[in-house]
Amino acid sequence: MAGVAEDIRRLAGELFQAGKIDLLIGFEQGTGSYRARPVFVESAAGAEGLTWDSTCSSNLAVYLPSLFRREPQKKGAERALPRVAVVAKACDMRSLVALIKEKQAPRENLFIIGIPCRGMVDERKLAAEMEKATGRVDVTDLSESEDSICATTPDGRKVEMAREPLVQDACRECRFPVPQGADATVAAPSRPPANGDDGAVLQFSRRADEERWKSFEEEISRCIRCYACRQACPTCYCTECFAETNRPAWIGATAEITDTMIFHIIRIFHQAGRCVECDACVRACPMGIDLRPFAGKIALDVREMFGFTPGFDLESPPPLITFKDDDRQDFITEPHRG
Amino acid sequence: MNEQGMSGGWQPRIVAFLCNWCSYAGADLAGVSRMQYPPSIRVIRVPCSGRINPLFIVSALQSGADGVLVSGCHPGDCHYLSGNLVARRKFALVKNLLAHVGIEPERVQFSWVSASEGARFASLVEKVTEDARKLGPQRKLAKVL
Amino acid sequence: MKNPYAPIPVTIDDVFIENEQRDIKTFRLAFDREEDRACFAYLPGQFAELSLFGTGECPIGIASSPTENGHLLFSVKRTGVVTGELHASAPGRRMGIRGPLGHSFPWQRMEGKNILIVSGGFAFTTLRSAIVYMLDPANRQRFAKITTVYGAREPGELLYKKSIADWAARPDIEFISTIDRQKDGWDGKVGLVPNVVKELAPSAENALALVCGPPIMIKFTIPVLLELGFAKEDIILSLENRMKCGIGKCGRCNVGPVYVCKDGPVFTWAELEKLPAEY
Amino acid sequence: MGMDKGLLRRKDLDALISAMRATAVVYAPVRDDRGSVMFHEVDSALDVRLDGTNTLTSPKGLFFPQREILMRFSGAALTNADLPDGFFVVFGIRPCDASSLPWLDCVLCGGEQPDPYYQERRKNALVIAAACDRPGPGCFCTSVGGSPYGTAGADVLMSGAKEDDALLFEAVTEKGRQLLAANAQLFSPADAQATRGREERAEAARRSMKVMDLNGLKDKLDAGMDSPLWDSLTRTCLGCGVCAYICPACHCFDITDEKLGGDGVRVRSWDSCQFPRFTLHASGHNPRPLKKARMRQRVMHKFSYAVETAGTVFCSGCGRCVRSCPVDLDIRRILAAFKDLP
Repeated sequence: MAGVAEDIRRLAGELFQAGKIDLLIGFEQGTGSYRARPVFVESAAGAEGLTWDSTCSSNLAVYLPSLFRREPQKKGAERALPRVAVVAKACDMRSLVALIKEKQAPRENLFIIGIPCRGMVDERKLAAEMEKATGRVDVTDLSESEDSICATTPDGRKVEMAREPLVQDACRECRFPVPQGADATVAAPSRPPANGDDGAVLQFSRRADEERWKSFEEEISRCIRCYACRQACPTCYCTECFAETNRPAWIGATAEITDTMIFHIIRIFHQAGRCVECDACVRACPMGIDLRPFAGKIALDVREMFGFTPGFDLESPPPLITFKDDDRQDFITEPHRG
Repeated sequence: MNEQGMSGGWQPRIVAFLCNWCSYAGADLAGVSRMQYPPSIRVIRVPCSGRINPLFIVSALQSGADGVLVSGCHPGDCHYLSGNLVARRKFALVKNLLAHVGIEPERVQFSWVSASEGARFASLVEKVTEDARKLGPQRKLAKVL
Repeated sequence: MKNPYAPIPVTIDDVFIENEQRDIKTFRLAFDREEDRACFAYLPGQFAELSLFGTGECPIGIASSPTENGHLLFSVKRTGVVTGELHASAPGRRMGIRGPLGHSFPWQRMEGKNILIVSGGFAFTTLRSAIVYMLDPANRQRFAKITTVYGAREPGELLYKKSIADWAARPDIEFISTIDRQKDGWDGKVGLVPNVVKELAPSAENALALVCGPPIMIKFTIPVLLELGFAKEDIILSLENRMKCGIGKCGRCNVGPVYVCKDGPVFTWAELEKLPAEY
Repeated sequence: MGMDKGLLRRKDLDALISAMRATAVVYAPVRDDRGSVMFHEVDSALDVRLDGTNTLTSPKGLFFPQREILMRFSGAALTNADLPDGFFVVFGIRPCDASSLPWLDCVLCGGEQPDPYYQERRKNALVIAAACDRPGPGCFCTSVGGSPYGTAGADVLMSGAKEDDALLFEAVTEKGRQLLAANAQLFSPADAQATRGREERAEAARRSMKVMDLNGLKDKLDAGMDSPLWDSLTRTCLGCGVCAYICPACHCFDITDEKLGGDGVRVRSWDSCQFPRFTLHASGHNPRPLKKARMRQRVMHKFSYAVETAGTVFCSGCGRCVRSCPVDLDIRRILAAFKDLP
């Protein structure tokens, strides 16, 4: 991984020195050792602090729409749009494509540094593992080799853990671990792609109706309406969200259970044809709500019903603004004629 | 909405979103033709089934509807050419997503009714009402203040 | 224990359309209970939360004067959800108010002083209250000269037209209304408020200035007043910010360490100048 | 008359909880099936988790619920919601969280118009703090005037004793003394050894934490209102409400009406200064339109405005916002950056 970080720093330095970019969004060492911190770099010197490891899980595409949002500007004093480099795993890359497709970021202003991905470490799994091993979760240093992660505790103890079980569930189900369409791709190992056969959604959907409802209700009852899921999602960029408008006030403003359920159902629905299953929403949730079995449904259905997988091509129309004459309609109610 | 029907027992309450050009006219025809169908229904007229926002549907459920019916022109007959066909994709996803999280599929139903299908409309209301009656009051998304 | 969130029941008594655009209406509210009327002791400059059950609340300056016994006036511009609903309300509608809230204009400091009132557009409401209060026979001798400059974009946007005409004709107040651009049928002054103040050049001697208006008017009026010799402490302004509780708890109307609701809405320029411009 | 301190054998904890449950609902940290520790009602000591890290969310919701109905109306007829009644015990709250309660008191009970709902809950509650022997990652209470063995906001402070076979209960308030006296049969006198052990533990816990020197921070913050640091340090902020909602000291709220047919409620609910709508005027004007202004508000409120209005910072250093921020913004970095300004 050290080599990957080195390559990113070198590439970033070159881009700044060549005057090709104004800004680079990447990762730096976080305060804790559990996750790397997103960082905005504006110079070759700043690029020295860039890092890459198995905790670079954030989807950095989330920062783009606001960088390119057109504010009202005085004539003659129009602000030039920034040229931005983004460090992107395969899922981030797909989010970038989704954003470009939706005109939230001009492709020509982006320099995408693609990083093939072995799957990122789930900090909750890591914490649980550490607690099991040492009784507490503190880690002062994290190092990694090909198949293992080694954590150091404040009192100097080293805990060696197998890497694969620590990988985020989303990554374990990832079908596209190698970014496609980047401007430069750093040489890095990637995980074998999953075949998409039996993920969280399918497992969930096999459960009985009432069991699914119970599970949904239980998960959502933890929600505190902090909107971290929405804010962390690259394709949730609306400046006015249905959950907060007051004319009309679609739902109440509080954490009342039906309001939060509707918030999540509709937010998930709004991701149809756009969700790349990066799991940013799940990671961001401070309450540990597992949205995957619900959120993943929309991606699965869009794929199965309309043959669309978001985040690859820029040309085809988004699935929900188009139709086919033979789109399925087996769900249409046919009343018994009297 | 009052939970008590005329007969005193619980009666399901159905919110129907009907497109202006076909389904609403179909409902009208059922009315002028004196066809019998349950009085459980509250109709909201929309310009086109393409106007249906899934929020309309879940809002109806949150407000206490026991069932929701959405109906537009038959494929090919849309007054705006393809509004119902684009909507069909949305409907398929909404139907699946709601069922996926455990809301009974019969609570939210989609159909096509043309302006000449008064009888189809009547039997559709009959079916949606009967389905809701079998399921009992909808409480999953209904807000209690 | 008194519940500070509980509104006092009132009924809309009468509604007046104030401007040509018809987006500002004055609501006259009558207390449903006599004891509430007796308890509602306020001074010009204070505000109240108007409360529509099922819709919400919004903070509005009190436009009536305590000397107008018995009812309250609120002039409301149709802007958001609550004001929209209010504008759709007819006399007889029952609603609530919470208040009086905030601090009034500094009436103790104003005693014996020449009072200059500068206002623009819709922000005149609490100044109407102040003028009516000062002109009340029981109060008039407590203040020296009263001068008012009140401007609007056009004549139809001036509030309280009937009162304005009365005041303009009275000897115990100098009342100048002005409009931004000449319009047919207007024989009064034409010019932006800060310019009119400059031209009028009221003496800063023993004087206090009350300034309420849109941000742009305030921005250009303050330098004029400073130039005329008004001390920063003697320029009194009234702020608006989004509010919910109105009693310094919900935490959204703060400007730096002060809350507009409980520490304001009335501030001196000397105080405001030190605060971040988050209003 | 009360009792100042006493030792409780671990195995008698259940008896104490049962005794308290005779007159009150007891809330304590409980680990749920997915491993997160949260305050829940308990009926025995079995579920109570006193070791390990702090609860996921702060227990402020026990006093100041996220959603609280203030009044109900039917047409134009209005009734106030009943004030909360019933005694409750918050058992095992961390000193950092307990120390936030006096700040909430200051805002919600202070001034001429106290908040009756919050005030009633405070009156009805007994707060038993559990001293913290293992400050977790992100904790920084000792940098903001707190201590892992602090007693602010608590009625009783409880700490481990006798190699953890016993718990030392020290009453902080009269309410606390009464609790100990009422259950005197469960307690044995705290001997010198236990008291000495307590000092050693407290010292060890304090020493385990790195202290940031934040002396003079307020002046630096006040002078740095327009500093470009606000921009550079908040650029990665996502603008969610995590930090405010899990914070034991954040107390800003919204009041909204909800209606079904002709009936409705007026609800008070948590709000966050990080949301653009928090300050958005109906006219469209927003006094804090940018996220740097919103994060500045959060930091200034806690570390400058509160010092001015309440004489204390409104941050207990519980570390939740550090641990739960999706982008690791880390408020300590912001504080340190301003502290380091010349």
